[in-house]
Amino acid sequence: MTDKTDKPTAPAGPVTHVAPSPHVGDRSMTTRRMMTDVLIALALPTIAAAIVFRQHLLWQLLGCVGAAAVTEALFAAARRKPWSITDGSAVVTGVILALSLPWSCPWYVTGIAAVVAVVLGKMIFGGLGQNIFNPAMVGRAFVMIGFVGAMGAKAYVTSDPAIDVLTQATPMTVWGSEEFPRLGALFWGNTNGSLGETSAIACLIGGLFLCIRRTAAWQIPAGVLLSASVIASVVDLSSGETMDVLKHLFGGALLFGAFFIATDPVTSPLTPKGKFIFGLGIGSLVMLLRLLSNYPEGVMFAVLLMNGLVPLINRWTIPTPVGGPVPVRKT
Amino acid sequence: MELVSQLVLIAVSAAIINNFVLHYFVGICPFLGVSRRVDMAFGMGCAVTFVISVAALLSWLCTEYILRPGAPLTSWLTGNPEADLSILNYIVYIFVIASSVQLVEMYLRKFFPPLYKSFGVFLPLITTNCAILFACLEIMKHVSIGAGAGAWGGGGGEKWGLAAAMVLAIAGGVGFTIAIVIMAGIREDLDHCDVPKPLQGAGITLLVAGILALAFMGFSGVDSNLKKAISPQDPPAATATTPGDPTEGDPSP
Amino acid sequence: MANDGPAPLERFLNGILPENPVYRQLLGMCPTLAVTGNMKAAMTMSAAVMFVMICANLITSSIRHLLKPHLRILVFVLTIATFVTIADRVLAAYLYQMSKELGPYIPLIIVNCIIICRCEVCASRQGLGAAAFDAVGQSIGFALALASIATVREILGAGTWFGITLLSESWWPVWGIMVLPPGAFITLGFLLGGVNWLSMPRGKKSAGCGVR
Amino acid sequence: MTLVLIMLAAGTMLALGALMGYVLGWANKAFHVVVDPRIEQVNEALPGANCGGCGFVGCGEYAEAVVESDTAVDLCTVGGESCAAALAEILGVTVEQSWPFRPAVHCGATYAERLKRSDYRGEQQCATANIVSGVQGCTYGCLGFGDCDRSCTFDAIHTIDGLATVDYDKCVGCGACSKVCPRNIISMVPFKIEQMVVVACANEDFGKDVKGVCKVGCLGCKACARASDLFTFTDTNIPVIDYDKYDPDQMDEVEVALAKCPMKRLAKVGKPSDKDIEGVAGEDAPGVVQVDFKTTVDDTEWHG
Amino acid sequence: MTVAAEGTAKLPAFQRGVHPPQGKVFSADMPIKSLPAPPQVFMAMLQHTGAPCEPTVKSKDEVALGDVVGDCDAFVSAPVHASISGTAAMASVATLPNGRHVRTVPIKANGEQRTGEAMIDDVLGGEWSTRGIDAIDPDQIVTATRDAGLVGLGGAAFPTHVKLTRNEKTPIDTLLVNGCECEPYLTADYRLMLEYPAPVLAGALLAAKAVGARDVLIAVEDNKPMAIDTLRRAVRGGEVRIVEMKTKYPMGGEKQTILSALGRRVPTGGLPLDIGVVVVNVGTAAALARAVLRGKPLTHRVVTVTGPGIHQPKNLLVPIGTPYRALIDFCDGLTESAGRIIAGGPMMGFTLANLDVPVTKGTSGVVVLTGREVRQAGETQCVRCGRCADVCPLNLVATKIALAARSKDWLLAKRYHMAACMECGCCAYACPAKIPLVQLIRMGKVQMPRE
Amino acid sequence: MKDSYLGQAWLVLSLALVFGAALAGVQAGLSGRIADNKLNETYDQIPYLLDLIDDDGNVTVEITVKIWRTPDDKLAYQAVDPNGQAVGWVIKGVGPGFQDRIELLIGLDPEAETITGLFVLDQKETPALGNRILEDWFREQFVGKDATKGVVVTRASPVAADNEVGAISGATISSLAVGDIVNAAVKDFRARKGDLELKD
Repeated sequence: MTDKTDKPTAPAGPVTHVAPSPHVGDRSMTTRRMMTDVLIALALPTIAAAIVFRQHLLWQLLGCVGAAAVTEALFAAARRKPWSITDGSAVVTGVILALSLPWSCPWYVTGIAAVVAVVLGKMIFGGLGQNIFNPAMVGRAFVMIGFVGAMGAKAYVTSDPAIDVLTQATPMTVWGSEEFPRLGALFWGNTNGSLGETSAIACLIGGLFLCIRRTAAWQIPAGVLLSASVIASVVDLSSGETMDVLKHLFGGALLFGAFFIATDPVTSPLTPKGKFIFGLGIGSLVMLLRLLSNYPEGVMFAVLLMNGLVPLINRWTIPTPVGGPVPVRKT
Repeated sequence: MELVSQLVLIAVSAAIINNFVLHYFVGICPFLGVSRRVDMAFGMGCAVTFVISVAALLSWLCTEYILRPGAPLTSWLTGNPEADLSILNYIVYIFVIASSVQLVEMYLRKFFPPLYKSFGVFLPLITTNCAILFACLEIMKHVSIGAGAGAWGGGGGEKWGLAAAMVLAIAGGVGFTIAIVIMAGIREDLDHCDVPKPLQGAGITLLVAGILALAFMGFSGVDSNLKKAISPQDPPAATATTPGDPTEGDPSP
Repeated sequence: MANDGPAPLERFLNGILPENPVYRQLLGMCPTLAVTGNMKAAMTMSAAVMFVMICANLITSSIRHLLKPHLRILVFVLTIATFVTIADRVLAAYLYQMSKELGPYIPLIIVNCIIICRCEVCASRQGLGAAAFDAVGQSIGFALALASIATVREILGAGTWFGITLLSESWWPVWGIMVLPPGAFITLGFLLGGVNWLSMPRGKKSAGCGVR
Repeated sequence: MTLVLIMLAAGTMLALGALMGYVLGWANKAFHVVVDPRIEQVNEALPGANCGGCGFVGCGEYAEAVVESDTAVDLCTVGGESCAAALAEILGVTVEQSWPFRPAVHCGATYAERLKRSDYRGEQQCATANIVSGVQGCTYGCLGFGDCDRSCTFDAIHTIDGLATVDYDKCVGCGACSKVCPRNIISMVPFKIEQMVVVACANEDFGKDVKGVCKVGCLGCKACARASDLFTFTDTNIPVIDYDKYDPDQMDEVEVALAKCPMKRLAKVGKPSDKDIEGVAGEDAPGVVQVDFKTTVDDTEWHG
Repeated sequence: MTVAAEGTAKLPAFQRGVHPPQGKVFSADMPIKSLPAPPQVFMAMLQHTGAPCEPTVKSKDEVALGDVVGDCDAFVSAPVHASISGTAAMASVATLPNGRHVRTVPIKANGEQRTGEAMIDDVLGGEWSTRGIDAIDPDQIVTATRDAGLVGLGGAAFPTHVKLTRNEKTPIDTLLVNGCECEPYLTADYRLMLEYPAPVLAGALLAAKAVGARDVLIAVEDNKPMAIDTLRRAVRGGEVRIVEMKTKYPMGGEKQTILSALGRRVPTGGLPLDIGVVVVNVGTAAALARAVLRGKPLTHRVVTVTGPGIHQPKNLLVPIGTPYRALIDFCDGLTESAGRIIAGGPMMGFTLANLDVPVTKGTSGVVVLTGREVRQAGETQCVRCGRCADVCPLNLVATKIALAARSKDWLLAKRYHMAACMECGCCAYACPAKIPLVQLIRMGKVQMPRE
Repeated sequence: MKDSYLGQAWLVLSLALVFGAALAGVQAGLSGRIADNKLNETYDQIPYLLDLIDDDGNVTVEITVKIWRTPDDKLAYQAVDPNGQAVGWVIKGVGPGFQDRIELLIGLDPEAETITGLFVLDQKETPALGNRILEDWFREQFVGKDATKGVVVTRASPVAADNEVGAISGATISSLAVGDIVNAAVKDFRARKGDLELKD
């Protein structure tokens, strides 16, 4: 259908390509950008941890990130799949894992946690975006159960007070006793605990940043905090204590978990409603485990348990299309 | 009240904390085989729960009246109050299970063909589902011998009545259903994931089960602490402590 | 179809790898996961399974012409349960600690799918010799599978093998998780993947390594 | 004491056995459902590949269909004749011999021979590329993203140089590739002899339009039709082969047509097994294979 | 009825949706010009939703402007008219931008062609008296519409007479004229409303008369204040209400327009008719006025040729069937940086590789984007962030549908209501992983086996 | 019809008969040994629990064991020396540990006022941590504690009070569980001692 009368401009012009619609995209948000956001938000708890734990933080951070990146690269090479550190997932996993470990974690435990996080938590499901469980929490749970000695309460405490908070027990292990730190210490982070969780204010600001950037869905932390505070209040009312709600919220890993661990988009539900249910579930489980289980803290288990339920939550929260469900076509 | 709290504890323990599948490894075959689709898994869970209840009822009756040492029927027949037929335990249980499964299967095939069709080949598998025999054995342990027989303190040895046996069976079945439905949900999602080829199918299912078992370990102690919460005065505590006290446990996430 | 089955020797070898009950047929998973925390328990279990399987196969094979379809399963479980009870009592009498450790998993051999499956598939259609060889092959395959898992779990989890210390606790931190339920699932998952991976290039059909 | 125990145990078992035996016996009768034992037999005779080539979800469903609803016994292409014969034996019907069907790709242009290819950005599948127009000039020809390749469970079709190419040694004729092709250019043709003639082009446009988009496309010159009445033209510019008329013993005319085709778009393809060939000696051919060369887009609702 | 007072308060927009960059500056100030008749046009026989037409002319037949060249007996169909005078050639098959094979009748121009101002005057200019509309018989309007080959000019190209035909079961109370033009870059409707409000209003009233609607609304997005002003001035004292809509994509989708303007939901799989509303595009309204009041068929339409990749963006009155090449050449051709030529808007349009395909009745614009505008980031793994669900105006979960389509899991696709998707492109626009969600869903809809 | 049903089942019936009898035979042959095993498990520990072993591992006092029981089947083993003098009691205590049940044997002096020994019969605590309750140093802490007051498990080290027992560092729950079980069992036993009657 060529026509000789055409001016030569168009055919001799630029090389165009074909592609499906839509032809414009929101360039402000990419998965890499999301990962960067998470890292920026994690910077605050990291800095807080650096202030409290000093060099211990550095070793855990290097160990986790390094081991995670190397493992991911090796696994990708073994499967002959492209891999790039710039997708950020190995780094995010490594940082979250490091921030959830005790400062004294021996090198082999750190390494095993990172390797397990990447292999068992992510790569066997097909890599980024396909895992069911939060990789960092899988790694942590593995060493938690596997090396209780290196991960249990005594791993946090030392009698050698080079860093003064390290002589205290972690808040959740001394729940209800005299040793429980003041709220102010919990708020600013001047307490013992896993590296990243001590400072409530750092977790709050970092988390709010994520929510405002919409990298994290606000429904998840909202659900977690709501259900946790409701349960804590009920327990308060029955016990007569009054500040327990704040202690529950600021103590332990609840804030860190709610804002940084539970909000991992890969392992949380798709729809806003599902996300809120997911958050409620985590909050309730955390309180259940804190109050009743043999473990003083339950964020890790709660997240893993709810991760397992995500496919079912997704299934139960399929939104109805505007205008109602698709009618069954008669033939 | 005592009975109610006992039943609650048995139920919570069997359904969640010491989940049949994830803690005792019973019922793994259907757990691997019938966990591809959520609806199918749920059906299987219901079938198991039903059969397990029937089997528990029958085996409790057999154990209580015939098999346990000093069972009334046996003693009366032999005139010996110590007569012990517990050697027949296993054979009787499996006999009961096999027949009742087969009966259910025939019944379903006749009267509910769609249900029968959707279970397909898995109904006969229930016969060989360890979960059911396991429930019977647990009941036997508590009925004929009594766990921790002869022990002092509140730590065990209570003989179970029919109610406890049934609660264990049903809760065990529910626990199985929970585990298999969660697994089916995950496996439906895994259909769209790029799982390494050697791990596809059973491999990844086992690994996911491993992670789930890890997660379920978080519940350890909920039963005994719940017991303390329900009846706080019961055993004298070695120290005045609250549940979340210093422990080998995990102080954070 | 009954006549042109594989030769007895082939049946024997089949059980060991090509039709390994655990890795290939995914049968008998409950004991595979439950008793592989250490080698002693695993091997005791294997021995018990072997005893029961051989006896059950022989009996089934010898009464194979008398079976009625609707009572077939009943006969199988009756036979198996009898031998399991015998094995259980013998263990309790002569290996009391082991029998305590294995707990309910010895009686659970009754519902071990391997045995019922072999009764169904092989023994009820074959002569005594074939059934015996099949039983031995399958139970050796089962034992090998259990041994492989138990080896990994015991060495990593306790630093020992058959109770003999291989890795001293002074420098080897034991992986407590390996002797707990998650360790069992994870070990078997990876071993299964490994076996599939090793046998992948040879057979095209291994692609669907799923459960039937 | 021991004797009493033994007696008691035996007695208990006897009672239990009698009870269960009786109940099951009764149930067997009372709940009896007539299940055709042949279903089981058919299932065993099928290869169990669950490839879906027969059009059913799996071998099990096909077995049921064969026994219960008079479905043809020769639909299993994987099991082939022996399987069909076995099924026929079970069902007591005589199997009607059928020709082995094998896929033929109605396009013969590699990337180099296709003109006006554009840089395509999007999901790299034929089915998706097909709904973006202009991936290449020819809107009929092979897209080369390998949907057929991926659909084949037998590793028998490969995309080489952007062209789907069948490996007839491995192909069992299950037809998955032909179903998956969004441009309908893979058809199942009956194999009468070792090498069948097919038209390796699907472009129905006028010769001059074809020339604009493909170096080797069929121009619709009708030279083949003039040489042999095997080739006919209907309302499109592409010859249709009437396999009814195809006679393996009288290939002279066809050879002439092949020689005369200016674009060499008449291709000999394939090689079914000797057994397949022998099996159909002297049978009637299954007929015309009319391929519907339209893209799946043509069936969709209009979009501006 | 006073108009100005009403509609000043903006109506609440539909939920979710996106805000892509507008890009309307390129051509918003370009008055509509007439494209000189090209040497050859290609009249596609299927330019509408429904049954394709059969050519009614043979090769070498002489046809005049407005002569029927293709027709079909089916109800849901519309005839095709020659857009220039000339000689018909042999019908051939063309592949339209949507990938569909369609028969076309080429017409070679001969003799004098009407063009330039005269053509614009004929199509849009002059007096459009709304007096006497009340006297027109509704059936007459429908017949005139059918004969003029009128289809929706907004994009979906649904035959207009089908919409206008009265149905006892579903009485229509509202006629909504859609002037939202939410697609970025496109300004054809905007220029039409700004320069020629009279035919739009006349068409609106005619359509309302045809369907028996009491309410007549013209919905315009608030990013076109001048068009709103012009229309308000034009309707002063009339019965037409101008409603100002929030600017949000896809406000122009009829389901979203109705939801935002009237608060009613069109049932999934249904039509606006089901809830008593008829929606026509402003271009359609103008063409309707022309068809009924002047008796002229649909032969020309306004097309925006715009984008950073075109030298001289313009709004053109184009004979339907003109090859795209002629439009682009008339706008001084592509710039060196041009990377993607799109028939339609950038959200829902189709790329063009072959510029020799013809403009159809549904073509609202040609947008030429450069490498800068088109997305460059490569596809990454879905991280299940749920953004696609956050922006879907229909409340669907695009990622699940798309991944189900990719792995051909039709059960899952159905569970997530794949068939309800209208392919507006919001999900793919928002997707941080740059997954071609819309393409996958379209593929799924095409491939899903129909029961 | 009835006959035919049972007739079909003749194989099951005869097998049931044979197997039932065979099993009973096995039971008859082995039950004594199994019962002995169970008893010996406890008996073997009695000298250790009652501190009747000298440094060379020899039993210093020849004892016989009397079994007492309450009407609700709680058992107590009383060790009696050749003179018929009671040497001490051994009782069993069971309770929840960190993971699963812990079964203990507790040795008491004849008046049940002092704990003379502790033995862990069965436990499934965390390896390398909770299962350190098996270690001698931990168990020996209980020896000599006043049974009337009950032990208190503490994390403080060294232990301050008489009746305090040092917990295993990092395994407080398991340690506490042991303490709880001991206290409960001892308290129960002391309260119900009067109900005991000698088993034949």
